[in-house]
Amino acid sequence: MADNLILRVMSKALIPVIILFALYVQFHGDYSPGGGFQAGVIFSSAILLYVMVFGLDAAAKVLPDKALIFTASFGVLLYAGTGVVSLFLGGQYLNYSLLANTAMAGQHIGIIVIELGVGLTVASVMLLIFFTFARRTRVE
Amino acid sequence: MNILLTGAAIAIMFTMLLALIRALMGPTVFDRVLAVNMFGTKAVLLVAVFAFISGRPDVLDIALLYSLLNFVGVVAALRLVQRGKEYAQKKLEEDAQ
Amino acid sequence: MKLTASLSLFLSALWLLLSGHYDILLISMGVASVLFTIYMSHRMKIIDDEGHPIHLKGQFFKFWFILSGKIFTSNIDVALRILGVKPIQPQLIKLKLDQDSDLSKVIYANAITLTPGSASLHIEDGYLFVHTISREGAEELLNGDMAKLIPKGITGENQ
Amino acid sequence: MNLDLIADITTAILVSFGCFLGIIGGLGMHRLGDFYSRLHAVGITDTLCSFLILSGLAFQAGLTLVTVKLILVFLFLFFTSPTASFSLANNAWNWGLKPENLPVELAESYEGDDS
Repeated sequence: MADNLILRVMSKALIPVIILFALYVQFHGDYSPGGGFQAGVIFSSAILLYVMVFGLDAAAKVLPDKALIFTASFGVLLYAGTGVVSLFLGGQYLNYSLLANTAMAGQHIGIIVIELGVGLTVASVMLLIFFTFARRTRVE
Repeated sequence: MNILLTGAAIAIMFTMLLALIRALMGPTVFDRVLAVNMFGTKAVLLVAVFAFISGRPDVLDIALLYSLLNFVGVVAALRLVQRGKEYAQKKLEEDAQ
Repeated sequence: MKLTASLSLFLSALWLLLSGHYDILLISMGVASVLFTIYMSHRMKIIDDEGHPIHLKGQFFKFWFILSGKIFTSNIDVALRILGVKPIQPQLIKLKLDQDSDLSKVIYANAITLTPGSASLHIEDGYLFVHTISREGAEELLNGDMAKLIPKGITGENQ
Repeated sequence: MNLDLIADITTAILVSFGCFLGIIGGLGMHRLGDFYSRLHAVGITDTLCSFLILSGLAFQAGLTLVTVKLILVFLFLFFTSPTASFSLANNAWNWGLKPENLPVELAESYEGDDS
Protein backbone atom coordinates (compact mmCIF):
# COMPACT_ATOMS: atom_id res chain seq x y z
CA MET A 1 0.00 0.00 0.00
CA ALA A 2 3.06 2.27 0.11
CA ASP A 3 2.37 3.31 -3.48
CA ASN A 4 -0.99 4.68 -2.45
CA LEU A 5 -0.09 8.34 -2.80
CA ILE A 6 -2.83 9.99 -0.77
CA LEU A 7 -2.65 7.58 2.13
CA ARG A 8 1.12 8.06 2.34
CA VAL A 9 1.01 11.86 2.45
CA MET A 10 -1.88 12.04 4.92
CA SER A 11 -0.44 9.48 7.31
CA LYS A 12 2.85 11.37 7.34
CA ALA A 13 0.92 14.31 8.74
CA LEU A 14 -1.29 12.27 11.07
CA ILE A 15 1.12 9.88 12.80
CA PRO A 16 2.92 12.55 14.91
CA VAL A 17 -0.46 13.95 15.97
CA ILE A 18 -1.69 10.51 17.08
CA ILE A 19 1.52 9.87 19.03
CA LEU A 20 1.26 13.25 20.78
CA PHE A 21 -2.39 12.57 21.55
CA ALA A 22 -1.44 9.22 23.10
CA LEU A 23 1.08 10.98 25.35
CA TYR A 24 -1.52 13.60 26.26
CA VAL A 25 -3.92 10.86 27.35
CA GLN A 26 -1.07 9.21 29.25
CA PHE A 27 -0.20 12.25 31.35
CA HIS A 28 -3.69 13.64 31.87
CA GLY A 29 -5.18 10.52 33.43
CA ASP A 30 -6.11 12.44 36.59
CA TYR A 31 -7.91 15.33 34.85
CA SER A 32 -9.81 13.71 31.99
CA PRO A 33 -10.81 10.22 30.88
CA GLY A 34 -7.80 8.11 30.06
CA GLY A 35 -4.66 6.74 31.61
CA GLY A 36 -1.86 4.33 30.92
CA PHE A 37 -3.84 1.54 29.28
CA GLN A 38 -5.68 3.77 26.82
CA ALA A 39 -2.50 5.69 25.98
CA GLY A 40 -0.69 2.46 25.21
CA VAL A 41 -3.44 1.36 22.84
CA ILE A 42 -3.54 4.74 21.05
CA PHE A 43 0.22 4.73 20.63
CA SER A 44 0.16 1.25 19.17
CA SER A 45 -2.61 2.32 16.77
CA ALA A 46 -0.26 5.02 15.43
CA ILE A 47 2.37 2.35 14.77
CA LEU A 48 -0.35 0.18 13.22
CA LEU A 49 -1.13 2.93 10.73
CA TYR A 50 2.58 3.18 9.96
CA VAL A 51 2.78 -0.57 9.35
CA MET A 52 -0.26 -0.54 7.06
CA VAL A 53 1.06 2.31 4.95
CA PHE A 54 4.83 1.76 4.91
CA GLY A 55 5.03 -1.98 5.45
CA LEU A 56 6.12 -4.34 8.17
CA ASP A 57 9.84 -4.21 7.45
CA ALA A 58 10.05 -0.44 7.86
CA ALA A 59 8.23 -0.70 11.19
CA ALA A 60 10.55 -3.46 12.38
CA LYS A 61 13.46 -1.06 11.80
CA VAL A 62 11.77 1.71 13.80
CA LEU A 63 10.78 -0.53 16.71
CA PRO A 64 12.94 -3.65 16.85
CA ASP A 65 11.52 -6.62 18.76
CA LYS A 66 14.35 -6.51 21.29
CA ALA A 67 13.49 -2.93 22.27
CA LEU A 68 9.82 -3.85 22.61
CA ILE A 69 10.59 -6.82 24.85
CA PHE A 70 12.84 -4.56 26.94
CA THR A 71 10.17 -1.86 27.38
CA ALA A 72 7.47 -4.45 28.12
CA SER A 73 9.46 -5.86 30.99
CA PHE A 74 10.70 -2.42 32.08
CA GLY A 75 7.10 -1.27 32.48
CA VAL A 76 6.27 -4.20 34.76
CA LEU A 77 9.48 -3.55 36.68
CA LEU A 78 8.54 0.12 37.11
CA TYR A 79 5.15 -0.89 38.46
CA ALA A 80 6.48 -3.51 40.85
CA GLY A 81 9.49 -1.37 41.77
CA THR A 82 7.29 1.48 42.96
CA GLY A 83 5.48 -0.97 45.21
CA VAL A 84 8.71 -2.38 46.59
CA VAL A 85 10.13 1.11 47.22
CA SER A 86 7.08 1.99 49.32
CA LEU A 87 7.50 -1.34 51.09
CA PHE A 88 11.09 -0.38 51.99
CA LEU A 89 9.97 3.05 53.17
CA GLY A 90 7.93 1.30 55.85
CA GLY A 91 4.44 1.26 54.33
CA GLN A 92 2.28 -1.30 52.61
CA TYR A 93 2.89 -2.48 49.05
CA LEU A 94 2.00 0.36 46.59
CA ASN A 95 1.31 2.87 49.37
CA TYR A 96 2.20 6.01 47.41
CA SER A 97 1.84 8.43 50.32
CA LEU A 98 5.33 7.66 51.59
CA LEU A 99 7.12 8.43 48.30
CA ALA A 100 7.50 12.15 49.04
CA ASN A 101 7.50 14.49 52.02
CA THR A 102 3.75 15.08 52.00
CA ALA A 103 1.08 12.49 51.34
CA MET A 104 -0.42 14.53 48.47
CA ALA A 105 2.84 14.89 46.55
CA GLY A 106 3.57 11.21 47.17
CA GLN A 107 0.22 10.17 45.73
CA HIS A 108 0.83 12.35 42.68
CA ILE A 109 4.30 10.99 41.93
CA GLY A 110 3.19 7.43 42.61
CA ILE A 111 0.24 7.50 40.23
CA ILE A 112 2.30 9.09 37.43
CA VAL A 113 5.05 6.47 37.69
CA ILE A 114 2.55 3.60 37.88
CA GLU A 115 0.63 4.89 34.84
CA LEU A 116 3.90 5.25 32.93
CA GLY A 117 4.69 1.62 33.68
CA VAL A 118 1.23 0.48 32.56
CA GLY A 119 1.44 2.56 29.37
CA LEU A 120 4.87 1.23 28.41
CA THR A 121 3.87 -2.37 28.97
CA VAL A 122 0.53 -2.13 27.20
CA ALA A 123 1.99 -0.38 24.14
CA SER A 124 4.86 -2.80 23.71
CA VAL A 125 2.85 -5.96 24.40
CA MET A 126 0.13 -4.81 21.96
CA LEU A 127 2.75 -4.20 19.28
CA LEU A 128 4.49 -7.50 19.97
CA ILE A 129 1.20 -9.38 19.58
CA PHE A 130 0.42 -7.45 16.40
CA PHE A 131 3.86 -8.03 14.87
CA THR A 132 3.73 -11.72 15.69
CA PHE A 133 0.36 -12.17 14.02
CA ALA A 134 1.22 -9.95 11.05
CA ARG A 135 4.35 -11.97 10.28
CA ARG A 136 2.51 -15.24 10.60
CA THR A 137 -0.16 -14.45 7.99
CA ARG A 138 2.03 -12.72 5.43
CA VAL A 139 1.40 -13.82 1.83
CA GLU A 140 4.71 -14.53 0.16
CA MET B 1 -31.27 24.05 25.47
CA ASN B 2 -30.99 20.49 26.81
CA ILE B 3 -34.23 19.52 25.07
CA LEU B 4 -32.85 20.66 21.72
CA LEU B 5 -29.58 18.81 22.24
CA THR B 6 -31.45 15.66 23.25
CA GLY B 7 -33.44 15.98 20.04
CA ALA B 8 -30.20 16.37 18.11
CA ALA B 9 -28.82 13.25 19.78
CA ILE B 10 -31.94 11.32 18.76
CA ALA B 11 -31.63 12.58 15.16
CA ILE B 12 -27.97 11.52 15.08
CA MET B 13 -28.90 8.11 16.45
CA PHE B 14 -31.54 7.77 13.74
CA THR B 15 -28.87 8.45 11.11
CA MET B 16 -26.63 5.88 12.80
CA LEU B 17 -29.48 3.39 12.57
CA LEU B 18 -29.83 4.05 8.83
CA ALA B 19 -26.08 3.55 8.39
CA LEU B 20 -26.24 0.36 10.45
CA ILE B 21 -29.02 -1.04 8.25
CA ARG B 22 -26.86 -0.35 5.20
CA ALA B 23 -23.94 -2.05 6.93
CA LEU B 24 -26.05 -5.14 7.51
CA MET B 25 -27.62 -5.14 4.03
CA GLY B 26 -24.72 -3.85 1.92
CA PRO B 27 -24.28 -6.00 -1.17
CA THR B 28 -20.50 -5.59 -1.30
CA VAL B 29 -17.97 -5.45 1.50
CA PHE B 30 -17.14 -1.86 0.51
CA ASP B 31 -20.71 -0.76 1.20
CA ARG B 32 -20.35 -2.20 4.66
CA VAL B 33 -17.05 -0.44 5.36
CA LEU B 34 -18.49 2.83 4.00
CA ALA B 35 -21.50 2.50 6.29
CA VAL B 36 -19.25 1.77 9.26
CA ASN B 37 -17.18 4.85 8.39
CA MET B 38 -20.33 6.97 8.40
CA PHE B 39 -21.41 5.34 11.67
CA GLY B 40 -18.06 6.35 13.18
CA THR B 41 -18.37 9.97 12.07
CA LYS B 42 -21.85 10.11 13.55
CA ALA B 43 -20.56 8.55 16.78
CA VAL B 44 -18.01 11.37 17.05
CA LEU B 45 -20.80 13.93 16.73
CA LEU B 46 -22.96 12.02 19.22
CA VAL B 47 -20.15 12.03 21.79
CA ALA B 48 -19.68 15.78 21.25
CA VAL B 49 -23.39 16.44 21.75
CA PHE B 50 -23.45 14.15 24.79
CA ALA B 51 -20.56 16.11 26.33
CA PHE B 52 -22.77 19.21 26.25
CA ILE B 53 -25.92 17.46 27.47
CA SER B 54 -24.15 16.03 30.50
CA GLY B 55 -22.11 19.21 31.02
CA ARG B 56 -18.76 17.39 31.07
CA PRO B 57 -16.54 18.85 28.34
CA ASP B 58 -13.77 16.37 29.25
CA VAL B 59 -15.68 13.79 27.25
CA LEU B 60 -14.65 15.67 24.09
CA ASP B 61 -11.28 13.91 24.34
CA ILE B 62 -13.09 10.70 23.44
CA ALA B 63 -14.57 12.37 20.36
CA LEU B 64 -11.09 13.49 19.30
CA LEU B 65 -9.76 10.00 19.81
CA TYR B 66 -12.62 8.37 17.95
CA SER B 67 -12.17 10.61 14.92
CA LEU B 68 -8.54 9.48 14.68
CA LEU B 69 -9.21 5.81 15.35
CA ASN B 70 -12.08 5.70 12.86
CA PHE B 71 -9.57 6.47 10.12
CA VAL B 72 -7.13 3.81 11.31
CA GLY B 73 -10.01 1.34 11.53
CA VAL B 74 -11.15 1.93 7.96
CA VAL B 75 -7.61 1.59 6.64
CA ALA B 76 -7.16 -1.64 8.61
CA ALA B 77 -10.45 -3.09 7.31
CA LEU B 78 -9.42 -2.27 3.73
CA ARG B 79 -6.04 -3.87 4.27
CA LEU B 80 -7.85 -7.00 5.43
CA VAL B 81 -10.02 -7.01 2.30
CA GLN B 82 -6.95 -6.61 0.12
CA ARG B 83 -5.18 -9.44 1.96
CA GLY B 84 -8.20 -11.65 1.52
CA LYS B 85 -8.16 -11.08 -2.22
CA GLU B 86 -4.43 -11.80 -2.52
CA TYR B 87 -4.87 -14.94 -0.45
CA ALA B 88 -7.85 -16.12 -2.53
CA GLN B 89 -5.92 -15.59 -5.77
CA LYS B 90 -2.93 -17.50 -4.43
CA LYS B 91 -5.21 -20.32 -3.36
CA LEU B 92 -6.80 -20.42 -6.82
CA GLU B 93 -3.39 -20.60 -8.49
CA GLU B 94 -2.29 -23.38 -6.16
CA ASP B 95 -5.44 -25.35 -6.87
CA ALA B 96 -4.96 -24.92 -10.59
CA GLN B 97 -1.50 -26.40 -10.46
CA MET C 1 15.94 21.20 10.21
CA LYS C 2 13.44 23.94 9.43
CA LEU C 3 10.75 21.30 9.13
CA THR C 4 11.65 19.73 12.48
CA ALA C 5 11.47 23.14 14.14
CA SER C 6 8.08 23.89 12.64
CA LEU C 7 6.76 20.44 13.56
CA SER C 8 7.89 20.83 17.17
CA LEU C 9 6.30 24.28 17.31
CA PHE C 10 3.06 22.83 15.94
CA LEU C 11 3.10 19.92 18.38
CA SER C 12 3.80 22.21 21.36
CA ALA C 13 0.87 24.42 20.38
CA LEU C 14 -1.31 21.32 20.06
CA TRP C 15 -0.24 20.13 23.52
CA LEU C 16 -0.96 23.50 25.13
CA LEU C 17 -4.39 23.68 23.50
CA LEU C 18 -5.29 20.13 24.49
CA SER C 19 -3.95 20.30 28.02
CA GLY C 20 -5.52 23.36 29.63
CA HIS C 21 -3.46 22.85 32.80
CA TYR C 22 -0.44 25.11 32.94
CA ASP C 23 1.67 24.08 35.95
CA ILE C 24 5.35 23.22 35.89
CA LEU C 25 4.84 19.45 36.10
CA LEU C 26 2.50 19.20 33.11
CA ILE C 27 4.47 21.69 31.00
CA SER C 28 7.66 19.69 31.53
CA MET C 29 5.79 16.52 30.63
CA GLY C 30 4.61 18.31 27.52
CA VAL C 31 8.17 19.18 26.55
CA ALA C 32 9.19 15.54 27.08
CA SER C 33 6.23 14.33 25.00
CA VAL C 34 7.01 16.68 22.11
CA LEU C 35 10.67 15.60 22.13
CA PHE C 36 9.64 11.93 22.16
CA THR C 37 7.21 12.47 19.28
CA ILE C 38 9.90 14.25 17.24
CA TYR C 39 12.31 11.41 17.98
CA MET C 40 9.79 8.78 16.84
CA SER C 41 8.97 10.76 13.69
CA HIS C 42 12.68 11.01 12.90
CA ARG C 43 13.05 7.28 13.28
CA MET C 44 10.07 6.73 11.00
CA LYS C 45 11.49 9.25 8.48
CA ILE C 46 8.14 10.97 8.08
CA ILE C 47 9.31 14.56 8.54
CA ASP C 48 9.44 16.02 5.05
CA ASP C 49 7.68 18.70 3.05
CA GLU C 50 4.83 16.36 2.11
CA GLY C 51 3.67 15.81 5.64
CA HIS C 52 4.38 19.38 6.75
CA PRO C 53 3.81 21.70 3.84
CA ILE C 54 5.05 24.93 5.43
CA HIS C 55 6.11 26.27 2.02
CA LEU C 56 2.46 26.72 1.03
CA LYS C 57 1.79 29.54 3.54
CA GLY C 58 -0.39 32.22 2.00
CA GLN C 59 -1.93 30.40 -0.96
CA PHE C 60 -3.37 27.88 1.46
CA PHE C 61 -5.82 30.26 3.13
CA LYS C 62 -7.26 31.54 -0.13
CA PHE C 63 -7.64 27.94 -1.27
CA TRP C 64 -9.54 26.90 1.85
CA PHE C 65 -11.76 29.96 1.65
CA ILE C 66 -12.89 29.23 -1.91
CA LEU C 67 -13.10 25.49 -1.26
CA SER C 68 -15.41 25.92 1.73
CA GLY C 69 -17.78 27.97 -0.42
CA LYS C 70 -17.78 25.21 -3.02
CA ILE C 71 -18.37 22.57 -0.33
CA PHE C 72 -21.36 24.52 0.99
CA THR C 73 -23.10 24.88 -2.39
CA SER C 74 -22.41 21.31 -3.48
CA ASN C 75 -23.76 19.98 -0.16
CA ILE C 76 -27.08 21.67 -0.84
CA ASP C 77 -26.99 20.37 -4.40
CA VAL C 78 -26.42 16.75 -3.39
CA ALA C 79 -29.03 16.98 -0.62
CA LEU C 80 -31.60 18.14 -3.20
CA ARG C 81 -30.63 15.28 -5.48
CA ILE C 82 -31.07 12.73 -2.69
CA LEU C 83 -34.49 14.16 -1.83
CA GLY C 84 -35.50 13.77 -5.46
CA VAL C 85 -35.85 17.44 -6.38
CA LYS C 86 -33.08 17.17 -8.95
CA PRO C 87 -32.23 14.06 -10.99
CA ILE C 88 -29.38 11.69 -10.14
CA GLN C 89 -27.10 11.17 -13.15
CA PRO C 90 -23.89 9.36 -12.21
CA GLN C 91 -20.91 10.17 -14.44
CA LEU C 92 -17.39 8.83 -14.66
CA ILE C 93 -14.73 11.19 -15.97
CA LYS C 94 -10.99 11.20 -16.45
CA LEU C 95 -9.04 14.30 -15.46
CA LYS C 96 -5.47 15.03 -16.51
CA LEU C 97 -3.20 15.55 -13.50
CA ASP C 98 -0.78 18.23 -14.66
CA GLN C 99 0.25 19.22 -11.13
CA ASP C 100 4.02 18.99 -10.80
CA SER C 101 4.40 17.64 -7.26
CA ASP C 102 2.90 14.71 -5.39
CA LEU C 103 1.58 17.03 -2.71
CA SER C 104 -0.41 19.09 -5.20
CA LYS C 105 -1.89 15.92 -6.65
CA VAL C 106 -2.94 14.82 -3.18
CA ILE C 107 -4.51 18.19 -2.40
CA TYR C 108 -6.34 18.11 -5.74
CA ALA C 109 -7.71 14.60 -5.24
CA ASN C 110 -8.70 15.30 -1.64
CA ALA C 111 -10.40 18.57 -2.57
CA ILE C 112 -12.45 16.67 -5.14
CA THR C 113 -13.39 14.03 -2.58
CA LEU C 114 -14.25 16.64 0.05
CA THR C 115 -16.80 18.29 -2.20
CA PRO C 116 -19.88 16.08 -2.04
CA GLY C 117 -21.09 15.15 -5.49
CA SER C 118 -17.67 14.24 -6.76
CA ALA C 119 -15.27 11.55 -5.51
CA SER C 120 -11.85 10.65 -6.84
CA LEU C 121 -11.42 6.93 -7.40
CA HIS C 122 -8.06 6.13 -8.85
CA ILE C 123 -4.77 7.66 -9.99
CA GLU C 124 -3.11 6.09 -12.99
CA ASP C 125 -0.51 7.34 -15.48
CA GLY C 126 -1.09 10.98 -14.64
CA TYR C 127 -4.86 10.65 -14.90
CA LEU C 128 -7.38 10.94 -12.10
CA PHE C 129 -10.64 8.98 -12.36
CA VAL C 130 -13.54 10.89 -10.82
CA HIS C 131 -17.09 9.76 -10.13
CA THR C 132 -19.64 12.58 -10.01
CA ILE C 133 -23.31 12.46 -9.19
CA SER C 134 -24.41 15.06 -11.74
CA ARG C 135 -23.67 16.16 -15.29
CA GLU C 136 -23.10 19.78 -14.19
CA GLY C 137 -20.52 18.74 -11.61
CA ALA C 138 -18.66 16.71 -14.22
CA GLU C 139 -18.60 19.60 -16.67
CA GLU C 140 -17.38 21.97 -13.99
CA LEU C 141 -14.47 19.67 -13.17
CA LEU C 142 -13.64 19.14 -16.85
CA ASN C 143 -13.50 22.91 -17.31
CA GLY C 144 -10.72 22.94 -14.72
CA ASP C 145 -12.36 25.22 -12.17
CA MET C 146 -10.96 23.21 -9.28
CA ALA C 147 -7.52 22.68 -10.80
CA LYS C 148 -6.88 26.44 -10.91
CA LEU C 149 -7.26 26.71 -7.14
CA ILE C 150 -4.71 24.12 -6.12
CA PRO C 151 -1.60 25.59 -4.46
CA LYS C 152 1.75 24.84 -6.06
CA GLY C 153 4.00 22.35 -4.32
CA ILE C 154 7.77 21.99 -4.42
CA THR C 155 9.24 20.12 -7.37
CA GLY C 156 12.38 18.09 -7.35
CA GLU C 157 13.04 17.55 -3.67
CA ASN C 158 10.89 14.46 -3.36
CA GLN C 159 11.47 12.56 -6.58
CA MET D 1 -28.73 37.63 29.15
CA ASN D 2 -29.54 38.96 25.72
CA LEU D 3 -26.26 37.64 24.36
CA ASP D 4 -27.08 34.22 25.82
CA LEU D 5 -30.38 34.20 24.02
CA ILE D 6 -28.74 35.05 20.68
CA ALA D 7 -26.19 32.25 21.21
CA ASP D 8 -28.99 29.81 22.06
CA ILE D 9 -30.96 30.70 18.95
CA THR D 10 -27.86 30.40 16.75
CA THR D 11 -27.13 26.99 18.26
CA ALA D 12 -30.70 25.87 17.70
CA ILE D 13 -30.62 26.87 14.02
CA LEU D 14 -27.18 25.41 13.29
CA VAL D 15 -27.69 22.12 15.15
CA SER D 16 -31.15 21.44 13.75
CA PHE D 17 -30.01 22.17 10.19
CA GLY D 18 -26.98 19.93 10.74
CA CYS D 19 -29.14 17.08 12.03
CA PHE D 20 -31.47 17.52 9.06
CA LEU D 21 -28.52 17.19 6.66
CA GLY D 22 -27.33 14.14 8.60
CA ILE D 23 -30.68 12.41 8.17
CA ILE D 24 -30.62 13.27 4.46
CA GLY D 25 -27.21 11.66 4.25
CA GLY D 26 -28.56 8.57 6.02
CA LEU D 27 -31.48 8.42 3.59
CA GLY D 28 -29.03 8.83 0.74
CA MET D 29 -27.30 5.65 1.84
CA HIS D 30 -30.51 3.86 0.89
CA ARG D 31 -31.83 5.95 -2.00
CA LEU D 32 -28.66 5.97 -4.07
CA GLY D 33 -28.13 3.02 -6.32
CA ASP D 34 -24.56 1.80 -6.09
CA PHE D 35 -21.45 2.03 -3.95
CA TYR D 36 -19.83 4.94 -5.80
CA SER D 37 -22.98 7.07 -5.51
CA ARG D 38 -23.20 6.35 -1.81
CA LEU D 39 -19.76 7.93 -1.38
CA HIS D 40 -21.45 11.29 -2.02
CA ALA D 41 -24.01 10.69 0.73
CA VAL D 42 -21.18 10.07 3.17
CA GLY D 43 -19.56 13.24 1.85
CA ILE D 44 -22.53 15.24 3.12
CA THR D 45 -22.41 13.87 6.64
CA ASP D 46 -18.64 14.26 6.82
CA THR D 47 -18.43 17.92 5.79
CA LEU D 48 -21.30 20.33 6.22
CA CYS D 49 -23.32 18.25 8.70
CA SER D 50 -20.45 17.86 11.15
CA PHE D 51 -19.42 21.49 10.63
CA LEU D 52 -22.90 22.76 11.48
CA ILE D 53 -23.35 20.59 14.58
CA LEU D 54 -19.88 21.30 15.96
CA SER D 55 -20.09 25.05 15.31
CA GLY D 56 -23.52 25.09 16.93
CA LEU D 57 -21.99 23.50 20.03
CA ALA D 58 -19.12 26.00 19.89
CA PHE D 59 -21.64 28.85 20.30
CA GLN D 60 -22.71 27.21 23.56
CA ALA D 61 -19.15 26.89 24.84
CA GLY D 62 -18.06 30.44 24.08
CA LEU D 63 -14.41 31.45 23.78
CA THR D 64 -12.86 28.66 25.89
CA LEU D 65 -10.60 25.66 25.43
CA VAL D 66 -13.74 23.60 24.82
CA THR D 67 -14.24 25.48 21.55
CA VAL D 68 -10.63 24.77 20.64
CA LYS D 69 -11.29 21.07 21.17
CA LEU D 70 -14.41 21.25 19.01
CA ILE D 71 -12.34 22.89 16.26
CA LEU D 72 -9.75 20.13 16.61
CA VAL D 73 -12.45 17.45 16.30
CA PHE D 74 -13.68 19.15 13.14
CA LEU D 75 -10.17 19.45 11.67
CA PHE D 76 -9.42 15.78 12.34
CA LEU D 77 -12.69 14.76 10.67
CA PHE D 78 -12.02 17.15 7.81
CA PHE D 79 -8.58 15.72 7.05
CA THR D 80 -9.23 12.05 7.69
CA SER D 81 -12.61 11.59 5.99
CA PRO D 82 -11.57 12.35 2.37
CA THR D 83 -8.53 10.13 2.83
CA ALA D 84 -10.66 7.28 4.15
CA SER D 85 -13.20 7.78 1.34
CA PHE D 86 -10.48 7.83 -1.29
CA SER D 87 -8.76 4.70 -0.08
CA LEU D 88 -12.14 2.97 0.12
CA ALA D 89 -13.04 4.01 -3.44
CA ASN D 90 -9.58 3.15 -4.70
CA ASN D 91 -9.76 -0.32 -3.13
CA ALA D 92 -13.18 -0.92 -4.65
CA TRP D 93 -11.87 0.23 -8.03
CA ASN D 94 -8.81 -2.02 -7.88
CA TRP D 95 -11.03 -4.86 -6.77
CA GLY D 96 -12.98 -4.47 -10.00
CA LEU D 97 -16.27 -2.97 -8.82
CA LYS D 98 -17.84 -1.11 -11.75
CA PRO D 99 -20.07 1.96 -11.35
CA GLU D 100 -23.71 1.32 -12.24
CA ASN D 101 -26.37 3.49 -13.87
CA LEU D 102 -23.87 5.33 -16.07
CA PRO D 103 -25.32 6.97 -19.20
CA VAL D 104 -24.88 4.70 -22.18
CA GLU D 105 -22.61 6.87 -24.31
CA LEU D 106 -20.31 7.54 -21.38
CA ALA D 107 -20.08 3.90 -20.38
CA GLU D 108 -19.03 3.05 -23.93
CA SER D 109 -16.37 5.71 -24.09
CA TYR D 110 -15.09 4.53 -20.73
CA GLU D 111 -14.84 0.96 -21.95
CA GLY D 112 -12.89 2.25 -24.92
CA ASP D 113 -10.46 4.16 -22.72
CA ASP D 114 -9.90 1.24 -20.45
CA SER D 115 -8.72 -1.24 -23.06
